[in-house]
Amino acid sequence: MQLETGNVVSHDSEGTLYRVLTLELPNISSNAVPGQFVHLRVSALQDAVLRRPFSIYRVDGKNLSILYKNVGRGTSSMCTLRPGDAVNVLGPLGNGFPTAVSSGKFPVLVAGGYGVAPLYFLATRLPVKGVLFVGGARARDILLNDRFKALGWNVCIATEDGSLGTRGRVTEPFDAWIQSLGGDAKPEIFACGPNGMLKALCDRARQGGWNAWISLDRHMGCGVGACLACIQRVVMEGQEVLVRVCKEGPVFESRTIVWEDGNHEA
Amino acid sequence: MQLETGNVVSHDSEGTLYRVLTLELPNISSNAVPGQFVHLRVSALQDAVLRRPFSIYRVDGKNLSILYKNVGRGTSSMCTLRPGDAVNVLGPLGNGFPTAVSSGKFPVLVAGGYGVAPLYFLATRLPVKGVLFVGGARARDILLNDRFKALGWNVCIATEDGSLGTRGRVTEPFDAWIQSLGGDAKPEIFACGPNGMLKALCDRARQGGWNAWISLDRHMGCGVGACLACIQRVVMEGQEVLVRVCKEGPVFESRTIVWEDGNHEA
Amino acid sequence: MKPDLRILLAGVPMKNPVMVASGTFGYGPEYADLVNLNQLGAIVVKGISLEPWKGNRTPRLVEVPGGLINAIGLQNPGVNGFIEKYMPFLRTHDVAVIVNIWGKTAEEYAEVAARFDGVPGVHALEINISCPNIKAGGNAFGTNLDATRLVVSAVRRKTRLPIIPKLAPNVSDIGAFARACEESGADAISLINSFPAMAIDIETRRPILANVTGGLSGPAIHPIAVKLVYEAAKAVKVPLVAIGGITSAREAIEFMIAGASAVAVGTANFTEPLTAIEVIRGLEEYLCRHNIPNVSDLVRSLRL
Amino acid sequence: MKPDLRILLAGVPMKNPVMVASGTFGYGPEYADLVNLNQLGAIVVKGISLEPWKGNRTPRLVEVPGGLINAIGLQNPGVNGFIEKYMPFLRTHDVAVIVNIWGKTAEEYAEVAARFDGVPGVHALEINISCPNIKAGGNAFGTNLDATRLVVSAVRRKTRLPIIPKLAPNVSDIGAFARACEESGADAISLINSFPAMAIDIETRRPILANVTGGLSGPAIHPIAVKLVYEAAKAVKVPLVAIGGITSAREAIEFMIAGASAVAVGTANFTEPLTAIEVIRGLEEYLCRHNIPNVSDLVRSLRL
Ligand SMILES: Cc1cc2nc3c(=O)[nH]c(=O)nc-3n(C[C@H](O)[C@H](O)[C@H](O)COP(=O)(O)OP(=O)(O)OC[C@H]3O[C@@H](n4cnc5c(N)ncnc54)[C@H](O)[C@@H]3O)c2cc1C
Ligand SMILES: Cc1cc2nc3c(=O)[nH]c(=O)nc-3n(C[C@H](O)[C@H](O)[C@H](O)COP(=O)(O)OP(=O)(O)OC[C@H]3O[C@@H](n4cnc5c(N)ncnc54)[C@H](O)[C@@H]3O)c2cc1C
Ligand SMILES: Cc1cc2nc3c(=O)[nH]c(=O)nc-3n(C[C@H](O)[C@H](O)[C@H](O)COP(=O)(O)O)c2cc1C
Ligand SMILES: Cc1cc2nc3c(=O)[nH]c(=O)nc-3n(C[C@H](O)[C@H](O)[C@H](O)COP(=O)(O)O)c2cc1C
Ligand code: FES
Ligand code: FES
Repeated sequence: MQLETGNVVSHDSEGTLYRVLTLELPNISSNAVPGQFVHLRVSALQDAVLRRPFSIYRVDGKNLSILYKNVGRGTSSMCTLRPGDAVNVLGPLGNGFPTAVSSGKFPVLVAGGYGVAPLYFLATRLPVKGVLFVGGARARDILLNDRFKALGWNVCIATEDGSLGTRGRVTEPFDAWIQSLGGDAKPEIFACGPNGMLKALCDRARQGGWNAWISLDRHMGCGVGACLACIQRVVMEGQEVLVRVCKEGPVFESRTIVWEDGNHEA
Repeated sequence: MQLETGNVVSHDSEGTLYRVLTLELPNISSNAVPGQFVHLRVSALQDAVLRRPFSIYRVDGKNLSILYKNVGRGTSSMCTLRPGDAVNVLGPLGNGFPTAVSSGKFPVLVAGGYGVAPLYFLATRLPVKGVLFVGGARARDILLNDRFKALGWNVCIATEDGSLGTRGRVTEPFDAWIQSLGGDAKPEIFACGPNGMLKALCDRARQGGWNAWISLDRHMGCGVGACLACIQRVVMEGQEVLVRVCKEGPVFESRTIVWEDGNHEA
Repeated sequence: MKPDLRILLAGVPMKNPVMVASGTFGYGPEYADLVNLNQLGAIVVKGISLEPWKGNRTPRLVEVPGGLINAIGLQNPGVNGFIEKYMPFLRTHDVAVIVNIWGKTAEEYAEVAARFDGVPGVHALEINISCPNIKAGGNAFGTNLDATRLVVSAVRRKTRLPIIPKLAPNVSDIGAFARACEESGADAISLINSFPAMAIDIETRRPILANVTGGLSGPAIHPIAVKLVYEAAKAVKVPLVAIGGITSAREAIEFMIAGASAVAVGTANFTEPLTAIEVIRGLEEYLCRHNIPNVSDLVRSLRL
Repeated sequence: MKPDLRILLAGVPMKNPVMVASGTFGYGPEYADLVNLNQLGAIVVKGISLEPWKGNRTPRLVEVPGGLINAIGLQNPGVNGFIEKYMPFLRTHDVAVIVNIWGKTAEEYAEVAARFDGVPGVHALEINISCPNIKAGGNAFGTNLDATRLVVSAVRRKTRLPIIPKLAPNVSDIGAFARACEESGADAISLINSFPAMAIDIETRRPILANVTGGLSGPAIHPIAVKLVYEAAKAVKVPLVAIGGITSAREAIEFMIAGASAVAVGTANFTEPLTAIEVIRGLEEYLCRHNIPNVSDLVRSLRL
């Protein structure tokens, strides 16, 4: 974990809703593993006391990219960053995905929204290629599918309005595909996306007895384990304990997670 | 008084310490008189609740200029304004200088620091030309002298380090000049600058029995007379009363002002 | 559907629940070139005392992150001066006028209130027992339950106008103060006044304000005010007027959900004189979007 | 001239008067990759109770203009868990360790204090009687003079360690609370804890925090804290540790001029983990520039 100030190398649109921000961060880049995140200080937002967390999307030599969507105050003022501007970054943070796949298992990535970002980084590092299921409300919410294909991955798209891929939730093509494999489906699942999607996947993983590594999105304070803002209930050695998503996570094996009813975080 | 959002037309350096910001503000410009000021919202300063007051330096058709120095948070983020950026302005505010000179009187302007700005606007509107005394710490604090000369005004400079004009305070050449006129000096003084300078001038005006119109710099809240932050003690009809520098001022006839010892505003 | 923004606050009909707060809008004429006063719910004028009052020395104001500290010290032209100079202007407008009053003793408060009884165009009195910037009266009353009761009931006896005590934020149990006001005959309660605060110039090691301390207002205090309004709403039935850090409809709506029947815009008038007008527009838009027919349906609608 | 930054606070020698505040710096290891702990005046660890405590549900934190509202609810591994897990790490550093403690009753506070008595590496106890986020104890103690006395004297009887009660900001007379602590045996007093506050999601009309209310911290509360430190300094002789909205040396220096012997950096650790280090550097630079040989010369140096 390091604090590093890096200049903006490039800042481009990705589809209509997302942007890719690439920063020169040699130290953080050289230590980053897929599933980790960076905590970015939005300096134009003078009255902001919190950094903003973003998954690491790509690492290319000294350069580190994130893929983000403008959803609020911080991300909206990030949009004004121009090449050459300096950004202060804390990272790499969190545990990351396992980058080995147990023998005989087949990597299956499941993504919603910005969830493609850490999974893309993972896809570049996994020793075996597999399939990506990616879902969204409409065609414009589906990102990076060409890049995954270019890496040699199969891509399966679902949109709720049917404007791209199958119509419906991403779990539908996923289920169909698992069924098509019959009883000996041995997927190793890696997922990042909205809570509803993650929960649905966890149920399936539990039933199927598969490993599913899911990355949680939780509102964060410090990002380093100091403030206890980002707590998640998990079961460890039969005991329910509280862990910090920023430190022990953001990636958890799905069967350890205790999903709470009425957890206010959507 | 109006609220108007105008685009930056130009934003240039003036000497090494000052900048001229020109905004397209047709409504405010058409009503402005010399000595009035505008109250500018520094939108990049998100945590600022107060506007910043600046004297009107020039009006040129629809365009209004201010001349300012970077001295703090607000002015420092104003420095980043670029042509085309929008700025919200409240103005014109305050009373302004009288723009007539009593017959037989001779207009004398005395300026320190940004004080040249309202006096330049005044010089462009006065029916008679006169002399400008301008003082500062060093040569780089002396502004606009060429512009005053171009208008046909005499300019007399004093710097404390002697790097331009006479060495010393601006009151020294002023006193010398008054003396050189003998007993029948009939100056009508217009001044804007640091309190010390204004106070020294007021003493002289009182002794000489001259009119001196001085523009005060006071920390302001609303700028329109509502908050009572900018109070000045003055004598009106023999009575000491409190007036608002933003509304009844910023220009006062020097003999009405009650200078307070230990007034914390420098 | 056009939502109904009208309210009846302490018996005073208003076009909408958005007022401008005492001390931040002068006596009405100051902003009249910019703001159509007839569009406001009410104007709360700067605090008035029995006799003219000079207030504190300058500097009286300092900006801090997210707010400002003021120590105006309640400068005002006195009851008579105010009525002569400003009431004729205010009466030409179709807007509720609430006069903020203060005194150095309970008797003075009562006397000021009595003078306003029957003055045409005055709709209600806001009783400032919470000014952090004067030695006698002010915050010293508003942080003491007995003094609060004393002042409010003294005023109650001397006027038939609706009375709205204005609470201090620097208390541990705002509910107790709200109850004391309600029991002493308040028709509504407003909160909060600015928060006792201080800034020091580290180069000179002197207080920045001539008065040494002052009152913090602006966005910085909004989350504190929301909590206090929420607590006060649990304690009393009379309507609340919420004040503190409103810059847009969002903060006003938060206040109403927490328990306020009306709100007042203070410091934001300095930043953007049209804030109150924008709050009214934003509130209307919000009610439309959420299909809420009447603005009062928003009041105390927090979902727990 | 290199100014002397060293202080002796409540008998604890420190390299400088700049600490990190409880709950914002974990137990030490969390920021150790970034911050050289040996450079700090002291580390105040997250609040510890007798038994492990789970704290509140999430969301526990929300950003507001100029600050954040937290309702962590004092989650912690309990005395034993803390001593086992973190003290070995902390003991490897050359930095004063102050343990922040809390309980649901005065007896629990005293019992926690007793357990720390004699634990190697623990230099002092900060007694949190001001947490706004728990039902029993916390702010309820810190806003009641009798309860404050009860807790502080109970702790005093059970430990030989220096004790530093931490005051709540939401009181009318901070001086009275400071005096109560001093009289009950406090060696120093720290102030302020976060300010009771609340934020509401206007779209869902629900409180944003699962705990409904929380505590406001960050730059927004700094001017309030300066005023409270100034008042407390007038009331007591024991040294004060000032907390609230420090983001740079400027705010820390303001606190010291107002009356604090030391300061602690809280929320700013999240924004910029090196804040405390920068405050130390800035303080040194300021002392140099003003020819102040000893940092203690700055304390209570306000010019009126
Ligand atoms: C581990 C992790 C990885 C993430 N990776 C990405 C990514 O790769 N791309 C991307 O677009 N987004 C990502 N997010 C979500 C991203 O952090 C939020 O969209 C962002 O913080 C919103 O900030 P804002 O100021 O624009 O929104 P506002 O709503 O104005 O923010 C207010 C506060 O809420 C927090 N917040 C708001 N939304 C979220 C959220 N969804 N998750 C966490 N905190 C939130 C902000 O950090 C801030 O503290 C990630 C979140 C986490 C926890
Ligand atoms: C009527 C009037 C006309 C002015 N005309 C000019 C001008 O033409 N050119 C120019 O360069 N400056 C002028 N000033 C001063 C100018 O307003 C300040 O330099 C400016 O507000 C500093 O803002 P800041 O945020 O950079 O400084 P900061 O010190 O960060 O400001 C903090 C607060 O103090 C106030 N403040 C600081 N310095 C002054 C000051 N000298 N006078 C009033 N308020 C101050 C700011 O407005 C703000 O509210 C004028 C002031 C007044 C009252
Ligand atoms: C400059 C100024 C003057 C004020 N004068 C008064 C006053 O005379 N009487 C009063 O009750 N409140 C006064 N207040 C307090 C405001 O009415 C309001 O309660 C406070 O500022 C909080 O609201 P805000 O955050 O929207 O400003 C004053 C506030 C400011 C900033
Ligand atoms: C996330 C968080 C957790 C906190 N936990 C504690 C705690 O356990 N005990 C305590 O006494 N204060 C706690 N505090 C209060 C801080 O120590 C400090 O008093 C307060 O945040 C004000 O300082 P600041 O404005 O610099 O943050 C906590 C504050 C925050 C933001
Ligand atoms: S964000 Fe602070 S502990 Fe996780
Ligand atoms: S600045 Fe508000 S009255 Fe002058």
